[in-house]
Amino acid sequence: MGDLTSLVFKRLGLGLLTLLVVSILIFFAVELLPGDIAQAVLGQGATEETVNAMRQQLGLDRPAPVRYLDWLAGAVQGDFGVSLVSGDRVSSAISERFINTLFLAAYAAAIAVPISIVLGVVVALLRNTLFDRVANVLTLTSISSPEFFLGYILILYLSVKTGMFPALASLKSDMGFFELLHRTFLPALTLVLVVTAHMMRMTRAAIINLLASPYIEMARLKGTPPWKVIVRHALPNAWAPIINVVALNLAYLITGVVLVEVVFVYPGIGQLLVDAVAKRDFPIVQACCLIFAATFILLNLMADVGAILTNPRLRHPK
Amino acid sequence: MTKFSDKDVLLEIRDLKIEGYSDETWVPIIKGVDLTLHRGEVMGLIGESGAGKSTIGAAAMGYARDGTRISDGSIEFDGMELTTATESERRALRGSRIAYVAQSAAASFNPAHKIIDQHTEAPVHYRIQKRMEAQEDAMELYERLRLPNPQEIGFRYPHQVSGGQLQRAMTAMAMACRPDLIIFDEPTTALDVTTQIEVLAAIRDIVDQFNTAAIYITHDLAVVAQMADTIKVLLRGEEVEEAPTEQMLDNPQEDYTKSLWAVRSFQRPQKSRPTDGTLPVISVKNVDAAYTGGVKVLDDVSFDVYPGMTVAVVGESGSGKSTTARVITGLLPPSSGEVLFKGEPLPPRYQDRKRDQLRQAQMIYQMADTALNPKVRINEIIGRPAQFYSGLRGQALKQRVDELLDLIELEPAKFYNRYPPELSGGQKQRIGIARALAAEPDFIICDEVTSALDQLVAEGILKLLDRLQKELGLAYMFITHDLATVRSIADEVVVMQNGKVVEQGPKEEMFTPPHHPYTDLLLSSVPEMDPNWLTTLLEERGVDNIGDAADV
Amino acid sequence: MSKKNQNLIDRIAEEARKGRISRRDFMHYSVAAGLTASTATGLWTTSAAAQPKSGGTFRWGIHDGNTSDTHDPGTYLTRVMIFLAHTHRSYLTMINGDGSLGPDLADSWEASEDASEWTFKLTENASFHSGKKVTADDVIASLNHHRGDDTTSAAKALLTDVTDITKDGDYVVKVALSRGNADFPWLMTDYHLAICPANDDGTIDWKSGDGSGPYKIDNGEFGVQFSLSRHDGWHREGAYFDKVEMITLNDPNARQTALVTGDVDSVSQVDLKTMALLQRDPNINVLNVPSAGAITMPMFCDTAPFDNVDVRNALKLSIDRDDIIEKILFGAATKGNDFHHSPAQPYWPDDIPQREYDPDQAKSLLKKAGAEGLTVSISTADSVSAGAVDMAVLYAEQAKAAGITINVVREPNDGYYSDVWLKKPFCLVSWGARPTPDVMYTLAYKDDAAWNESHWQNERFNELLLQAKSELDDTLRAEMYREMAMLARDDGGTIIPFFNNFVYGARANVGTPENLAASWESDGARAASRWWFND
Amino acid sequence: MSIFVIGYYAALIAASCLAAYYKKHGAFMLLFSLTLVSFIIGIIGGVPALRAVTTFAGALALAAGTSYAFKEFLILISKPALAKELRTAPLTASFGMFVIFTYAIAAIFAPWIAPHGESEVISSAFAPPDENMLLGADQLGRDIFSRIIYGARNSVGLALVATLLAFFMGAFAGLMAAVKGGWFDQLMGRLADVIMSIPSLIFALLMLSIFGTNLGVIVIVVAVIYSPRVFRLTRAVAGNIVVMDYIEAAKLRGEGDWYLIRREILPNSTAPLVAEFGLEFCFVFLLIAGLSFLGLGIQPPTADWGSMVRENATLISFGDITPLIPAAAIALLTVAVNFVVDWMLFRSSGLKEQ
Repeated sequence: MGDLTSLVFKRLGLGLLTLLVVSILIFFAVELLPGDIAQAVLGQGATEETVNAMRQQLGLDRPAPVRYLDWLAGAVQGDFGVSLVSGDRVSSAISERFINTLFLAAYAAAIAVPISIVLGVVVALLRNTLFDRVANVLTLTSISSPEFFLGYILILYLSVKTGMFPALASLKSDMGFFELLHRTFLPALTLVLVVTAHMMRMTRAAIINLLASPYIEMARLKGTPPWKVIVRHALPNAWAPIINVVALNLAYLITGVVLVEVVFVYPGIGQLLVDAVAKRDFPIVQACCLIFAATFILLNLMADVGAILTNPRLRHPK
Repeated sequence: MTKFSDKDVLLEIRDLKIEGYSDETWVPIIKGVDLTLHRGEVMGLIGESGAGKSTIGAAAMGYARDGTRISDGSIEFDGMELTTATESERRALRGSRIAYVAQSAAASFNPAHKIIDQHTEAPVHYRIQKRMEAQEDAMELYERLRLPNPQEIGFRYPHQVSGGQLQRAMTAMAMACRPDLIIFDEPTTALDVTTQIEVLAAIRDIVDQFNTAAIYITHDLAVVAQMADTIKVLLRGEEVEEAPTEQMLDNPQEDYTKSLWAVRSFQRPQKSRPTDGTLPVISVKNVDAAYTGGVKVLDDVSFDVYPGMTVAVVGESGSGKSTTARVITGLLPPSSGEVLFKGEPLPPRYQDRKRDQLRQAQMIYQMADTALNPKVRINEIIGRPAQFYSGLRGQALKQRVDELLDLIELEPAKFYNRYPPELSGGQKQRIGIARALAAEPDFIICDEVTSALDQLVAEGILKLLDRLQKELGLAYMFITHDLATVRSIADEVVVMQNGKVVEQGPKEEMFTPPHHPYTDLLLSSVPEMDPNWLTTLLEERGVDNIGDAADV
Repeated sequence: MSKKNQNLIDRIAEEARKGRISRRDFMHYSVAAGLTASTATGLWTTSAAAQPKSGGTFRWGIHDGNTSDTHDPGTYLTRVMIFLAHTHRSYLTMINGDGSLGPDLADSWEASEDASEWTFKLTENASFHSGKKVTADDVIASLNHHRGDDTTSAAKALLTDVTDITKDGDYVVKVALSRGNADFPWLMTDYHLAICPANDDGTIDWKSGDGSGPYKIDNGEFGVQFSLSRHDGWHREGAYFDKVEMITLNDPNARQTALVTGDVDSVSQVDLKTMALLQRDPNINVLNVPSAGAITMPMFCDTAPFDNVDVRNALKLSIDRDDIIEKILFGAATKGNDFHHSPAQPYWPDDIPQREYDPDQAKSLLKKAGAEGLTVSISTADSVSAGAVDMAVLYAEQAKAAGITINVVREPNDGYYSDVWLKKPFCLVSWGARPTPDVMYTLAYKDDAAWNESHWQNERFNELLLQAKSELDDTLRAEMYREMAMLARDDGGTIIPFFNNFVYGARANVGTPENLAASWESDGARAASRWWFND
Repeated sequence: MSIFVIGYYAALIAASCLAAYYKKHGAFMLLFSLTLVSFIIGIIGGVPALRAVTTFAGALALAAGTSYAFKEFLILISKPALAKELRTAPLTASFGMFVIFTYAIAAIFAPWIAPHGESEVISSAFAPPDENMLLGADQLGRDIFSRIIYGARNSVGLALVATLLAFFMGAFAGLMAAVKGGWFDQLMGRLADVIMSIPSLIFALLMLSIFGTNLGVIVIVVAVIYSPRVFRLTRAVAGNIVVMDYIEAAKLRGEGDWYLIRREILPNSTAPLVAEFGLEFCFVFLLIAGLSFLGLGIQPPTADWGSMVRENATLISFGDITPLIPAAAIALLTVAVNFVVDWMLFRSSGLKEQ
């Protein structure tokens, strides 16, 4: 277990380094964006005077590296600064949005992960049958369709034509849990369609990859029935790649859903980030990107730890 | 066939034909084989790779591997016709009445489950025993198979148990439902000789104790001589001959069988070191080496290789033979000590060596499959060193390649433009040799060059190497675990164990007692053709001694 | 009573029976048509089948909102904030449904002779949601928020002429101007000039979101939605809904779907492409209101090849306005005539000949200018307006007939107004509706205006502009604006192909007054206080 | 009961019986279960539903037939070695190849195939289909069919160039990292981590906002976003190859890194790389479509499928299929590429499950 702890710490360290580089990159990317926050906030109504006045108030007249270091000094103490536009604390501006994003991701994952693994196992069991081929074509189609396309189709059939689910996923604070589930069903379903296929195919591939292993042949030669060969002998050894792809898709559910948020008007962090980029609101952009990057890094780390924990060789050292 | 009566027939295979799918067509693998096995009989199936031994073994369970199919013939097991039975009927036999022991126990145990859970799977599935009973039974079998700690060893995961022990555990697993027939598919091939003995003894005992019939598949004559009542020889999917063991050993009928027997006779006279003060080509001086992570794998290794001589480095897996080769080639810089080439110290890292220094020492690899780039034509594989070191171009280069192909006895016109995957194992190994020769080296490291080859082919390679040595005055460092090879080709022998040189000296000396105890163990563990060899050896050593040896 | 007036009254009564006119408007028109107030009231009770009813929650999908919005009136930018401002805050004056100027916080206003000093009398009934009365101090602080050297307000330019703002008692505010401006009360409707509670130090408290408008904010999140409830005791008539929910719906498809499925009661903008399809839906009313907003295409008059008036006119002639209105706006626009004065604004000259698509004449003008086979680039972006890119592409196709090659350059959406507008010599610009021609011309056509987007310098035009500003006689003023329009049309550097309509939608059960204000979408951004539910 | 329904069931049952007679179990199960399902569909949906099933089956059969014929065609025209490979292709893969081939033809010969110009306004907005315009007109009165043909050239060409560049960068870095190892490997790995940890759409948004949305920038940005994936794969594939004895032999010969990459590693990693290329192409294609959807794509009036979807997306709520056509064109191509990739992966992984 000592190896695992040291691996986790090593990876966390590397992750922090990655975050640092990301933050530098993002900072200068925002710097490079044409126009600045003053122009963006004042829009068409900007004059040189007002723009200068606003720059001065926000401290944008200081050189960029100084501002970055200033931000960094705060960030290492857990203070990500205040939004340049609204003056709110970044943490409070983001937290609610991030919770929304996590909720949607969790909702989609709660449906998609079990379905894709079960289906993946079933398809592996029925490999090369008609069912497998149909599933193959369907999953490929759902992977290949643009997300906004899926979203619009779902809206058309489940909302406009049948009225079963609301097309808008806007949230209100006084909503009950089931109303919440009902209201966010379409975006969740769109995401489910996007990620399920990938995870299911990977589960199938991971299992089928193992079917040539001698221990699978051994299991068959012991008279083990086919489903048990898959579930008991192949699946336990296929966890590492499955966990990996699940983690990758979970990361996507959190970081990659801007389009779905746009289509369903869901108040998630992606929309916030896009808006903040439009307004050149550096602290928000930075915090959002770091959250995304950290999510990605942590999920990858968890996948690696998961792979280790499901690998008996590493779990039970000699 | 006097020992067994006809009414005791357990397995009857008639005119079995099996086809394999390759290149979009079904090609025959087994071309009409008959086999009769009686209760309690152990039949050895012997043949070279591609002879169809394993395929017949699997077919005896009514099982066709992926990509193969039983196309004709009948397989009757205890009155039940397997070729027409349904899949579930056949499956019901497997594990309960016919069991299987695979070549590599390490790969054939599921890494995700404890050994005992895999053991009890079949008896519980067939409702022969309850789980707890099956566990009790497993422990008893472990004890009978002389596994250490029989009460506890089953609760380990496969990777926590050594290879020899796993192989015995797998035999125990096969025994779990007390089957009528066990298929042993090369169960000791992957093991070191000292471990092999232990497993062989255990298998023989348990098969005797339960009077189980067995098909023992192997390519090693000496091994099968210890195990089988009857031996059947196969060649390319057809039977060559079948006879009771003693008869087969003493008086083989067919030419092919005789040639198999004759393999072991190649031997060449031992040369001795030059006495005229010639410096050794390679001199390994007090080398220590460790891989990253700090585990020391070489400990004060020293030996010399003189021009024109063959030094065999022997030892079991993990003894440091290959690491020594890596130190010499510069892939692994030693942590102390040095390697001299004709008296001059070589830079420890290959990157720091001069082109000419690299040229002087070449290497031939064990696995010709991974040693030759499958996507590069033969002419480039061989031609590249010539081009690289000697700057040959165009016609001169082609001529040199032809010359080299001639040298390794492959027809240049035929092989010049081919790719490695189109070649047989022996041909590939020859290309490997030609590539080494193309650099015009003084010294070649041969790393287990024959261990992946069938005996007849290996023989050819050894003869080729011998001839080349005579013609070109090469010095070989011959890494091997096979003492028979050492006996046939070496001039000097270095015995290694756990990264240390245990003993070294001229071959004749090494093969005559007194030995270092480890050398003795190695030498005595090499199976011999005598069917009573194992029995005698076990008596000599005493059972307990073997158990220790197997745990090395 | 004249025949004309009788017809008008009949029509008003008919509208009232259909429930398409508010009581206030009914009274307004009836009195205008010559009835006395009491007769009008009687007529209203007999004819109005559906007068405004109170109650219900109005869910209002608005098309332009951003998470980084704030309550600072100086930096209002998005529609959501503008609409919100008109719902939870008050202004001194407001634009009525019929386009006239009406009272909001100010009950009445009057000017000095030269229109350089204005006096506003405030209503004494108005209070902030916090309960505090709205007084002259609040008004002064709110206007000063946009003045001074360190202000960051986008409305600073609007108030540059203001020299002093003083109070005369708690309910009278006097504004002194450096030069006369007859339109000053109209300026007070600018969306930035919302009245916020004053702090003791003369600044305003905008952060709290407190206001004196018809609804108060219960809770909300910028860029997402706001929930409001009625401010009992609002100082004007209306505010029929109990609650209002303003939902940011930036995606046109989401907006439309929400309206179709009934997830919202009204949306502030309808995609023009689907307008016709939407009109077929019996559950939906599409509201199509001509506005003073326009897409302009300014050319730098001091930069070749646009420094030649013939080239400019050739470019004006080679745009097929009807085709663009049909294809880009699906008919929802008023044809433009290259002067920035729309029929929705006062003093509109209706007798100026319309410029039509005439590639042949354009060709001959180019020949005259020696610029045959002209090639120019036009910059545009999707952020200008939904059809801006298509429009430029279409224009490029049309101009081919005049032998002009127009390269359409799609610029990045972000920073379009800082990097393209006023920087590139030929581009597309979107202008919101301004209340009067004076405001518009002063902003973007005056020689020294910061936003003189075409770099147009015309002495006579500027002279007239200044004269008209302080002219209180309407007839004289109208004549001046006519002459200015002709100058802009024939000499100016701006192509104005059309004034776009505001096209928005509401569910069929939403009652709307007959006249919908043209200053913003959704009835001048005041749908929340002017509309009601019919059932 | 109409003649159609009787004929429908008669055909199905007859086909089932034939399949059963000739012991084609798979075909029998398929046909007979279709018969049973048809009872339910027929009861619920009536004749139109059955017609839909027939149309669908017919389309499927047509696609299968086309694929089969196309495969045979390819086998006949290609060299023996390639023909042997092609014979192993399942129908899905040959369908994919057929679609890719069609798209390629459309893209290359767009000006000749398209009946109208790319940006030529020929009718009123949203004019319905007629003999002159196969799919009707778009919001500016341009022929949708012609624009889809040109869109193949633009969208596919752009994605192809971007993918190629991503491959060039990623594969080169991956091979170098595998051969060099040490700090270079570490550095490239970290760099890949950094790029991958920023969501791709956001990264593209930032970069395109900074550098403008011209074609070159789109290609470079998209290539940068996807190169880490290629890098990782190449690194992994090459990592498996560099431990081979023939690499050791070449190293010990004193060969340079470039020779190792070019002659020893690259020829052995083409199969997985080509398969990955197909997948990457799909992702790149979808990303560019997403960017176009957000308004950051190709410049107008250039036809591009992503923007075509975006421009007309609102029509979907009214059941108008116009915006779905380019979206379906995107989906069809990615599906087709995936089919081919699937087959190639199957070939290269050597899975011989029967």
